[in-house]
Formats: sequence, structure tokens, C-alpha cells
Amino acid sequence: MSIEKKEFKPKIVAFCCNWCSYAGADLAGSSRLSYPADVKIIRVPCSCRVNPMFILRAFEKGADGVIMCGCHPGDCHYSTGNYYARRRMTLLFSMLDYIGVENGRTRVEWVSAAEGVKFSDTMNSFVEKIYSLGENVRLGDLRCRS
Amino acid sequence: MQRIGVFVCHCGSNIAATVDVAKVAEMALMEPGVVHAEDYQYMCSEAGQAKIADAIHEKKLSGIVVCSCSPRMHEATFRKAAERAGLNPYMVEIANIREHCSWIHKDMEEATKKAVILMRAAVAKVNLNTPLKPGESRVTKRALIIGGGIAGIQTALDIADAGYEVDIVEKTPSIGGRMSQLDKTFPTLDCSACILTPKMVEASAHEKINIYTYSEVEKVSGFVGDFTVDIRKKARSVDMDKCTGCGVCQEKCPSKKAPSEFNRGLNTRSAIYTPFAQAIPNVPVIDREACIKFKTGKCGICSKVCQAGAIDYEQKDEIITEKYGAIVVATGFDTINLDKYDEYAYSQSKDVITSLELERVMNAAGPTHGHLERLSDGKAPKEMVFIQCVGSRCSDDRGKPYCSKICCMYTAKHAMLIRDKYPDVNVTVFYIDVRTPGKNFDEFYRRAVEQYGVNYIKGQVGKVIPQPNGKLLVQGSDLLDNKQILKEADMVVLATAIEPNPDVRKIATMLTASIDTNNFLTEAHAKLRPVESPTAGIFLSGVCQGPKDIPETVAQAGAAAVKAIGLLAKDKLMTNPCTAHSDELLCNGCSTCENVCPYGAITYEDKEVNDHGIREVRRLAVVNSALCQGCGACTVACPSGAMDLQGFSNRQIIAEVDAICR
Amino acid sequence: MQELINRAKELLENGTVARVLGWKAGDLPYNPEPAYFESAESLKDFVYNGFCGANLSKYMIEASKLEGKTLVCLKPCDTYSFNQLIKEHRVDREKAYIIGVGCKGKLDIEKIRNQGVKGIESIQGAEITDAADELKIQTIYGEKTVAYADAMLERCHVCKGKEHKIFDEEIGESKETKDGERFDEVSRIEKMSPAEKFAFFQKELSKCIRCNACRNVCPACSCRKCVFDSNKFDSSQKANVDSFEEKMFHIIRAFHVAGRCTDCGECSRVCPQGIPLHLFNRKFIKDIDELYGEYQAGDDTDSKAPLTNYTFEDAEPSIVGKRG
Amino acid sequence: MYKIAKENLSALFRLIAESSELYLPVKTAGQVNFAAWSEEAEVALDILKSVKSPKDAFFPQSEGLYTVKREGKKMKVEPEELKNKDFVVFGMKACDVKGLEVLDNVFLADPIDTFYAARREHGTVVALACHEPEESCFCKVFGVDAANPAADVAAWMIGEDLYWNALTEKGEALTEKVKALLTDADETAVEAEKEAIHNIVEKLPYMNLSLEGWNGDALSEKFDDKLWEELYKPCLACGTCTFVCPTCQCYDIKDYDTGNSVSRYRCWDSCMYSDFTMMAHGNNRTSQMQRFRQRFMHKLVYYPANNDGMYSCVGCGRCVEKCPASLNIVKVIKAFQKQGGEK
Amino acid sequence: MGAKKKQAEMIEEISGVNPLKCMKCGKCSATCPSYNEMDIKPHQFVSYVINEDVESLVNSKSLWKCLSCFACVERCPRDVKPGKLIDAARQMVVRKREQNYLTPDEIPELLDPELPQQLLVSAFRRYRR
Repeated sequence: MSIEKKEFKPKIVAFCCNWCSYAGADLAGSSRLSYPADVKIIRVPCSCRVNPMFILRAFEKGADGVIMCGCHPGDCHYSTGNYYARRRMTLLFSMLDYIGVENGRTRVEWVSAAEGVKFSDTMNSFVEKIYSLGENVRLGDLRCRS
Repeated sequence: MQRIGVFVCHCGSNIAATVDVAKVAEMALMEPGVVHAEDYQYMCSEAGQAKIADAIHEKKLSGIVVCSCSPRMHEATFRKAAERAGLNPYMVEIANIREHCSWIHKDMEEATKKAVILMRAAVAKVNLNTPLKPGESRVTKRALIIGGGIAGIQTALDIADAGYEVDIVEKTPSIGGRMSQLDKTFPTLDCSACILTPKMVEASAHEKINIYTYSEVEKVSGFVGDFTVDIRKKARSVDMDKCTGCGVCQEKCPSKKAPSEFNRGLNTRSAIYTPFAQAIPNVPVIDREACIKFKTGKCGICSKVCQAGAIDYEQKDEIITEKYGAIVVATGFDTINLDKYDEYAYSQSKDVITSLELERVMNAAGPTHGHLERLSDGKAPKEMVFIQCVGSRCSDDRGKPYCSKICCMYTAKHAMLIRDKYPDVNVTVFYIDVRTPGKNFDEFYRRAVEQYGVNYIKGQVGKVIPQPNGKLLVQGSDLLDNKQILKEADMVVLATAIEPNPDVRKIATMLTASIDTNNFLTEAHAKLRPVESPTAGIFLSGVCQGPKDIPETVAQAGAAAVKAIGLLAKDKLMTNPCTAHSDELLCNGCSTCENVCPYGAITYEDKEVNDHGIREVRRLAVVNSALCQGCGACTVACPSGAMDLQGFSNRQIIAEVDAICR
Repeated sequence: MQELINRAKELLENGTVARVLGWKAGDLPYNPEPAYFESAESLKDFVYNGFCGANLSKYMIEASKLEGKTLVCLKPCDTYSFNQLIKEHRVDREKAYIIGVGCKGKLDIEKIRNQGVKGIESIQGAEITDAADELKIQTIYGEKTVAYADAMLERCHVCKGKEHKIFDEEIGESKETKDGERFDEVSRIEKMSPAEKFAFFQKELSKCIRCNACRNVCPACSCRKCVFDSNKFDSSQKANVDSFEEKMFHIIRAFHVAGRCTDCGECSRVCPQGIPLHLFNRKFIKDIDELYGEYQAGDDTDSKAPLTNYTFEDAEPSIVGKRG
Repeated sequence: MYKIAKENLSALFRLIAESSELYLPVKTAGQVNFAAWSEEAEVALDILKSVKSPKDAFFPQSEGLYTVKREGKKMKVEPEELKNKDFVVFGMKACDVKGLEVLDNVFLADPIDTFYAARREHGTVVALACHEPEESCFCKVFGVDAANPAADVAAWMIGEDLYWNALTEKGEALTEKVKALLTDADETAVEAEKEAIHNIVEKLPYMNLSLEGWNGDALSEKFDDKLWEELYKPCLACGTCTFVCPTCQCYDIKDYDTGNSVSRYRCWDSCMYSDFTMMAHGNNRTSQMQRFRQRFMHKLVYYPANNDGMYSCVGCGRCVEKCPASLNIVKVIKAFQKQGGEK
Repeated sequence: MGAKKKQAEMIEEISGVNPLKCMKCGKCSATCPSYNEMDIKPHQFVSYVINEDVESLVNSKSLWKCLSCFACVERCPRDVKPGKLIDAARQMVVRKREQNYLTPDEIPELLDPELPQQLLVSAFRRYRR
């Protein structure tokens, strides 16, 4: 995957649940499936640990895209965590869309521990999307731009 | 302020080839709190771990960041190393610069930049780490099995054989369950009673097993390792110690009109009864609804004829309270109610029966003493039709969306047995699909077709119409011939869908075990933890978890037993310290967190608090750290931020976010 | 109103209740304030008219801690809030004697002012016994008339209905005021381009002064300490340095009350800058209705809230981009 | 005395904006607040009360103080620049102008608040007389003359003209700058307008409000009064009253981590907030009653005690209009008066 | 989009049926009273729609042999309802015929008191959506 290098280097935060997606990212790594270095992963126990405030915080501090990955629905290590996460993120993303934030800046993908390829593909396409959207100017604290 | 040491691993060339590890270490020294940074060939090696230990001692480190491979690889290694050096193991954080960085990036500059950011995030987190200590809780070395069918009996035997006390609670007067009602079992056609009865006897004779029949679980409190359970022992009206099981009372009982549960209501029993001859315990109960003495006060014949003086009309329900370390649910199943399937004329004709009823008809102890005959007129049938998938695989609200799994096999069994015993009877099976995965299963089905000449028709039956001549007109499809078939039959057997025992919802609520939309208990993980409930200390055995046949049930019963034994074998439980914790001063007592906790780990208590001088009693969330698994669902549900997760606190995650975005 | 006062007196005197929570006449024709009355005598100042818009449910959180029962006057829409507070264990049903009071739509003085009315001396037609057709306003600058409907709060135009969801007794008549659809405005915004949406909200939120009136009046915002007042999330308050803080505050506030907000409209009523804050809450309500089935918070006291519930088949978050 | 036709006002604004920043009442999303002038701005001179008072122009709701940057392991402190450019605030009302006097007493007394002082130095105020005072106005009670704003330039909007009268040096200087657009005028129209305003003011419902008993010496008597226990009850503890008030001057100092630096800023605080003046040991006002009392005691007792009897309320009436629970300073004063009468 | 696919989608839209839910049990055909007169059997309706061969369905005898008794609709375990599919096909034919069908407003004046109620009911039942 080659993305043309421009001035714009996006900051992308990926929240990954410990049991599936973080392991999926590990598998992508051990399979040497590359994706852009713009993505930085934060490990959380479960997608249901991801508070909407974390996502807004990332945008506030200058993130250009935030993606959350968790176990596939039905496969949650804690049985139901990703079901709650799914509703929370759906509503949050809908609200961001509603206030005019480009909806490609946020994404949820379910990536299992076996899906290294999916993890890398997902990150590649997400980063590409963020490049196409450009810098996040609608959601961010101006003080963090200097 | 923490004193943090950062250790950057080369991992040979795995990391060092694409990440400038020295630069990462150098940059680490610029981070707040970092007082030591170094890089080394293999941090996970003994020499590498020694470096960490040395630095902890020399620099008085309070926190460690290891920039290395995934925490899923070596987090435990480094935590142990830190612990050996006297540091709390939870003061260690890993920056994954191998799987998430060096292995996926080629450009050294870019990869190094990213590694620095990942290091910063880990440092930012460690700055907020606090020492955590796993809790301990004791384990009561006793297991409770809810349900005394084959699943419950097998689990009980396996646990008891390992040397632990086991109590079985069975709702009906005898253990044995559904299997005791079966005539023969597939795929080997053993007599069900012949293989079950020895297990029942073994269970009742086992010194470690205590059986409460005619009893129900009333209340469950506590948590893994330390449950307290109230068991209601219903009044049997017969003294179990005195009764000799002679059976005279049942013979003399004048009230004989109660439908026999054991025979699926196909015949009747006396008011004082044992469900079946091999019942364990072999002690009758008085059905107070049917008993003349209880209804009118007159009679008392059983008391008069009982030489042992075991009849006790005054007996009352008894509540037994017992403590358990583990609970196994083995509540089994029943067939669904067919009221909504009137097209099969089940309610209109006695000759339309369910497969389970056919088991009783075929059984020597059944209503027809094992003779295959029409229940309407006692005549021997000549044409029999079996209908598959009655209520299974239905997406509407009449039936169940799942496959009941056992019907294909038992229908083949029935067809085969009938053709074997009554070669002049024609057997036709209407099926949608024949599903026979399992050892020797398809061979079994093929034998029914090839050896016994059972007529399998691909297509469903649309309706069954009772005829004036007593026959049943079956209208069905033959999809392969593209024909509509009209067939006169003497008997129709419905492969009725099975559903979890209706009591299971109540029990699941008591246990805070989760349950799916079909009332099957949910397993902790569909693949990797199939016999454990997500609620710690609760295990699943048999059909309560999903449709299964006998061999699968027995296998799962054994698996559940092993899991329970694994728990009971421990003296103390170490609990995961990364659990939720509620800030009492911020808690609103709104119960939102309680509603999303999959483990029932959150309860509410009225507690007195001192909120900056204001003393008042408030309703507050209390997390039982023995039950909490640390998923964090509650932390996001909590609007005030009172609920936080140790090890992954709000501020820690925010610090990571900030570090990455800066 | 007299019936209400008489009944309140009766209940105070026979000891059923220890106090009455209602409204006290203000010093201008339009500013009655929420008030407690502990004696029959004090009820002379009691008032209930078109300007009594305040939702008294929230005051019951504190009143639940007091000795004895509190008689509380709840309008139909307020009863939803009360139910929701029961569900969240924030009020004690046993401590409340609820009189469901009739409602003919509540008035918004800002709307009256916006029609060029100033120097108000008296207002006729706002009494609950009036026909609620027209307001006759005497001002220093002459007499003005304003149609009652034109002076009504936004929420009354999309009223959820005049049925009290919980009460001990009902007093007074209601009049249907609904003449609009609750989600029309939300739908209108949804149809805008991202740039238009952003411009719209940016303009509205730029007015926010972080006075917290919306939060403090909100019966769903009943936290003892708001996350924006504590350091739990390192989320600062009070400042409006950069517009992001307002967005964060209002989005998170709406999110925290999502599935719990009864759409009582108090946030928009009290906003000194006239920000249509209900548009945030209603967006969540609309999404919840569409994605997870219709749900009205406060309809009952025991149903599972949408955000503490799920189904296996719930929509994926990607639906947001697909709905167009 | 000069005048300028209404239709030429935008030319006037343009001219002022050429040499200095210009703040004036602008309508945004339906609400009028003071904001920087631009060609597109919807200027709303006819409204009496902007939602927020114009004190923002001199004491912004939020303002940076200094920034700390990290350079390696060292810190570098960069103070925020003081206001050094002239600006004009156009369209303040007499009460708002009086509000500045209240702020001056606080911020210009020793130790001088340099940020405020710089803004005061560079700001010129053009104030408008109140053409049609409203029922919530009670400035006269606090000695303000709505018809005679005591600003750098006093102005009157009469018919199709704006009358302009410079009162200070700064006012004269501004007048010089815009003289090309002004024409000479006599004072007859203005005198008539003043009289008309005075006549209306007499009719306002709050005109008879008595401040008897409220003064710097009333501390213990008022502080311990049981009445507060009743009055505060409807208070929602929001900050509306303080944030719309032209005289409230409390602020909090906070730090913001931008990732690369930490900026220290101050922002308005409200005595109604539960964490107002929160200190390490906790809070010195633990109940809402105490916080509520603080606000009014400050305006009517503590402030006069320190400022020669001057109250720190100017009767603008914003709190009367905006309080979500319909509480306000007038109700408080009246409640004490009533109680006094009954004693 | 091909015309065939469009037609198939039209059938799905009119009927509100998702033919992919069918598990091919044949209960519809087993229950159909007009089975023997049909050239395309009820259980086959689904595959014709899935295979986008609406043409054959529209030209079939079955279209007019279906009694709209809805036995198949009642008994289908998968909520597929072949009766609705054939009903939708009929509607497509009717629509093609220059829309010469009645609007609800026209019905009252055309009602003949002599007309057997049964006929009306069956007509309404057939054309209800």
C-alpha cells in the first residue's frame, strides 16, 4: 500500500480490544502486513471500555481520525460488551455526522484475532479515507494546532 | 511523580532493523517522570530482565515501560521480573513496537517516530498507574447441580469422583430426567433404562452425592467460590427414612385419575406415586392436587396400608440453606407446545403424537406396554407417517428459529425400530433436510433407508386431516418428484421442536447467568469456553446450553465437571485486580451500571457517606471484585464518571490519547 | 387554580403532605418561580398559569430527602421526568404526592418579546382557566395582542400528549397544543450538507456561555457531580476558550442523557442564548426510535433503557454513512 | 453635538474599523451579543440588552495569561501580550457603562490587573441612551441615568439620526477620526429625547425599589437572616446570572495542555457553582444557600463596604430576564423589604 | 440494472417478501389446494424470483389458479409467503394493463346490491397488499 506522501500527516487513533482486535493487529504484524505508521493503537480490555469522551478527546487534541475495533458481535470475550459498544458508537457517530463532522473520520470494525489481513486492510482503507478528507478542522481545539 | 525506567528491546534485528532503538531510549529521557532509559538486545532474556531489576534497585524506579513485542507475548514475563525486584507488577506497561511498528513499517525514520510516540503513550499511562493487588476469596468445596437428568447425574458423578461434595436438586420426585422416558437410544439402539439406571443408582449410592428430589432452588446469593443457596424441599407427605418402597400405597390409592407425567399424559397414575418403577429415590410422593385426603379430608387409605408408617400428611415444605463453591446448571428441555400448529391435527386426533410420546408407546413400561397401537382404538397401524421439523427452524413466532438437532436421528431410530418389529407397517418420513453429523450417524440413517426400507420424502407436510373412517389424511409435498402427495395414515408422529426447560429463565435470573433470546443459557465463549457461563462459578451442562443428543450431553457434563473441579480444587481464588471501582462520592445510585454488567458484579447498598462534611445515607454501587472481569462496560454507562476501571482508568486512557495526538 | 389551592390546603391541613411544591407569583406578570409552601396561609402566593413552565420533577430529588411527603404539581410532560427519576432511584415515590395539573401549553416570554413587545405591565389570557387563544398585553408603549400559540414554548407545539404518566390525583383541564411534528427540525438538519450542518451548529454553539443552565435544569442531568465539574476525565469546565469545549460539553451531555431524556424541553427553555439544545437530545431520540425501536423515556419505571440494552441484529455504526 | 443619519452608520462603522477594532451589538442565530464588526454582521442597535453584557470587551470570558513551553528538559514561559491596539465599543448602554466603573474599582485598584488596565486604556466607549426602557430595567435605583450615558461618547438614536456628543478626551479623539461623516447639530432634539426617556423611566414597575437597609454596614444583620433559607430554594446553581451580569468580576485560573505547551488562562467563574473558590481543603461555601447569599451580599453589602457605598449592581435587568428559575436581585431586595415591613 | 433484475426487485417490493429466507421445505406446496392445477408450484415461486425469471411467473397458469386462500402464507415457517409473491406478480400484470384498475374512490358507486358479498370479499382479499 503506498499512499502518496503529502504535507498532511494525519494522526489516527485506533482503540483495539485486548482479546480480538489487538491480537488481530499483532497477527497483522507477525504476518508483516503493512499499514501506514499514522495509526497508533491503544489497548483497551473491551470495545465497551471506549468512552465517547475518549473519541472526542482524541479529536480535541488533534486526531484526524478515530477507529474502534472489537470482537465480532457474538464473539465478545465478555459476551455482551461489543453489543453495548455498537449502540454507543452508532449513536455517537450519528451525532457527529449530524453536527457536520465528516462521517468518514470515525469508524468501527470488528476484527477477530485471526483476521490479521482484515486488520491491515481496514487500517489501509481508513488511512486512505482520512487522507482524502484532509485535516480535521471541525472538531478540534485550536490551541492544540500551534 | 513516578520514577520511570524505559527499556527498549532490539529483539535481535526484529525491532532494531527498522527502529532506531537508541533514539527511542534517548527520547524517553525527555519524557516527564522518566529517570532511566536504555536499550538492549533481548529484554526478555535473563540478562535483559536482570537489567530491569538492577535499574529498579539502583534508580529506585516506581514504574517500568518496556518497548518490545506485544504485551500478549511478554507482559507477564516483565511483570514477574518487576515483582521479583520488589516492584508491583501492575506498574509495568508495554509499548508494542514490534508487531505494531517495526514489523509493518519499512522506513526507519517513520518507524522510529512511531515507536517514540508509542513509548510516550506508555510512559504517560505509567505515570498514572497505581500498584494493584489481586484480591483473594475462599472456595467452598461443594458443588450444586441444578437438574437430575443425565447431564446432572454425569456432572455430579464426575465431581464426586474427584472427591468433592455434590448436591443434586431435582424438581420432580425422581432423578433420571428425559432420558428415563426414552425407550431406545441412537445410534446403537441400547435400551435407555439399561444404561441410565446404573448411573442413577451409582449417583444415589455415592457417598459424596446428596440428592434433593422434589426440590427447587429458591434463592442464590454470593459469588464464585462462595455461593449461598436456599433449596425448597417440597413436602413429599411421605417420610423418606421410613418408606420401604413396597408400593402398596400406590396400589391401594383410590384416586387414579391424575395424568402420568412420566408417560406424557397418555395414561394415568395414582395420587400417591413414584413416577416410574426404577425411580430414585424409590419413595412415592402424594400429589396433593389429586389426593382425596387433601381435597376432602376423608380417605387416608395410604396411611392405613403403610406398614412402615411413612405417610405424613402434615409434612411441610422445608428450606435448606447450603454453601457452594460452584454451581452447574443442567435443567434440560421439554418439547414445545403444539397449540399453534393446528394443521397437524395434534389436538384433534389421538393418533397424532409427538416423538416423545411414541417413546412411551414403544416402551414396555408405557401406556400400551410396548405394543405399537393407535391410541384412539388400540388397532395396530399399517401406515405410519413421521413429520420432521415441527416447530424447529421457524422464523415466525409459532416455533423456534433453531434446529432441534436430535430429531433426524431419533426419527430414523423410530422408523427403524418399527420396521424391525412390525415389518408389515409402512413408514414414511417427510423431511426438509436430513441432518446426521456425528459418529456413525449417517450410517444409521442410511440403514433405515437401505436396510429397513423406510420411505423418506423430501418435502414438508401441509396438513393432516382426520377422516371419518378414523384414518388420517396427510397432505404433503414431494419436492423431488414435484408432486403433491395425499396419503392415508394410521398414525402420525411429529418431531416436535425442543425448548429449554421453562424454569431456566427464573434460575438464570437468580444466578445472574445470561440467557439468549431462545432461553438457552449463554456460554462464556461460543468456541473457547462452551461449558462456562459468563458469570464466574456457573457452569453449563446439557441441553440448557443448546440442543444436544445424549453422547454430547454426557461429554459436556464431563467438561462442566472438570471446570467445576478446577475451581473447587483451589483453596483461594486470586481475582483479577483490573476491576471496576466506584467512587462513592460521585455515585448517583442510578443502577445504569448494574444494567450493563454481564456478571452481576454490581449491587447497590445504602451506605452513609461523608461528602465534604455532608453526612447522608446514599444508594451506592458496590463492585464485587471477585465477580468483576474488568470489561469496563459499566465505566462508560456511568454518566458521572464514578465508575472507573483499575489498570485502564479514564485518566490513563486519556493520557495515552493525549500522548498520541500531541 | 383555586381548586388546586383548596386541595393543597386540605392535604396540608390533614397532614397527608408536609409541604407543597408549586409556583409562587412573581413580581412581573411573567416570572413566577418554583416554590415550597408549608402552610395553608402561604398558599395565597401560589400561582399556576401559562408561565409556570418549570419542570418541578428535578426539585423532588432534594424534596425526597425531607421529612414527610411533598405535594408536587406536575404537568403532563413533567410526569415523564418523574418516572425516569424513579427508574434511576433518584426520587422516592413514597415521598411524593403527585397532583397532575392540566396544561394548555406553556408560554415563552422570549417569543413575546421577539414580537416587539416591551415595557410589559400586565398580561391577560395566561391563566389556566382562560381559553388559551390570545394574550392581551398592556405595556408602557400601548396595548398589544399576541396569539397564545405564537407565544408558546417550542416543546408545546410538539407536545407528547396531555396524559399524566404518574399521579395521585389530577386537577385541571388540558388543551391539546400539538401542531407540529417532533422530529421535523431534526430531519431538516439531517438533510443538510456536512458544511451546512457544521455552520448551523457552529453558529448556535458559539453563543454558549457555559452557564450550565441547561444541565442544571435537566431532570436527567441529576449527577451529584457532573463529569465536567470533576477531574475524572480531565475535562475542564467554565471556559469558552475555543468552540470545541462547547461541542464536547453539549455532545457528551446529550450522550449521557440519551435514552434517559424525556424530551421535556427544559434545556431549550432556560438557555439564556436561545440555543435549541433539544435538537441534540431529539437527534438521539430519533436515532433510537429508528434503529432500536420506539422508546419514550419516562413512559414507565421499569423498561430497559436503549443504551443498556441490545439485540444481536442491531445496526452497525456504518449505518450512519449509509442513511444518507 | 453632532449627528449622523442612520443610513450612514455603516459608513461610520467602516471608518472606525479602519483604524481600530470595533465591537458592537450583533445578532447571531437570533441573539444579540457584542461582537466584532464586519460587513456581514447584522448590527442590532435598537435592542436594549445584549444577552451577555459588553464587559467582555474589557474582561473577556476567557483570556490567556501565559504559555509554558518545553524545550528539552527545560521550561520556557511566554507571557501573553497585553492589549496594545485601540478599539471602540459602540452601543453600550448607561447601565453597562456604570458596570465598567464597578469593574474599575476592582481591577484598577492596587494590585492593578494589567490585562484589564491595558484594555481600558485602549478602549473607547460610545454609549447609546435607552430609547425605550423596559419593565425589567431598574438602573435609576442605582443612580444611573438611562438618558445620559457617562461614556467617552454619548449618543442618542432619534428618528432617522444618531446624535453624537463627545464627553472625554478619548471621545474627542474618536470624533476627530470620524468627523468627515458627522454634521453639526443642536441639542433640542436630544433634550426632548432625554425628557421622554425620563418620563418612561418613572413609569417602570421597579422604579420604587428601595435599597433601604442595604449598605456596607449591614453585614451581620443580613448575613444571618433566615430569609436566605427560603429565597435560595428555586436556584438551580447555574451561572446565568453571573455570566450575563455587567459587574460580576470573579474568575478562575486554569491550565490547558495543548500537547506541546501548557497555556494558563483565566475564565469567568460563578459564585453559584459548587466548585467556586474550591481549595485544597475543600470548599468554604458548602451549600447552595451560602453560594446564593454570597452573590447578593457581595453586590449589596460587601462591595459597598469596600467602595464608599457604591453598589455592584447597575440595574440592567439581565438577570431578571434570564434566570431560569425566575429569581433575581429585585426579588431578593423586595423579600427583605417585605419582611422588614412586617416586623 | 437489468430489466429482469428490476422486475424481480419489484416483486420483492410489492410483496414485502425476502425470497432468500426460504429453506425449501415445501410446506406451501403441501398445503396448496390448487396445487394440481398449477404449472409452477408454490414452492417454486421463490426460485423464479431469485433467478429473476419473473417473466415465466407472469405468464404462468399458476398466476390465475392461486385462490389467494393464503394457506401457504399462514403456514410458511420462514415468513416467505409464496402467496404474496404470486399476488405481487398478478399486480404487476394488472399494472401493465394501462392501469385500468379501480381506485378506492370509484368502488362505492359501482357496488351492486345484488352482488354476492363473498365475491367482494374474495376480490378485496386478493388485491390487498
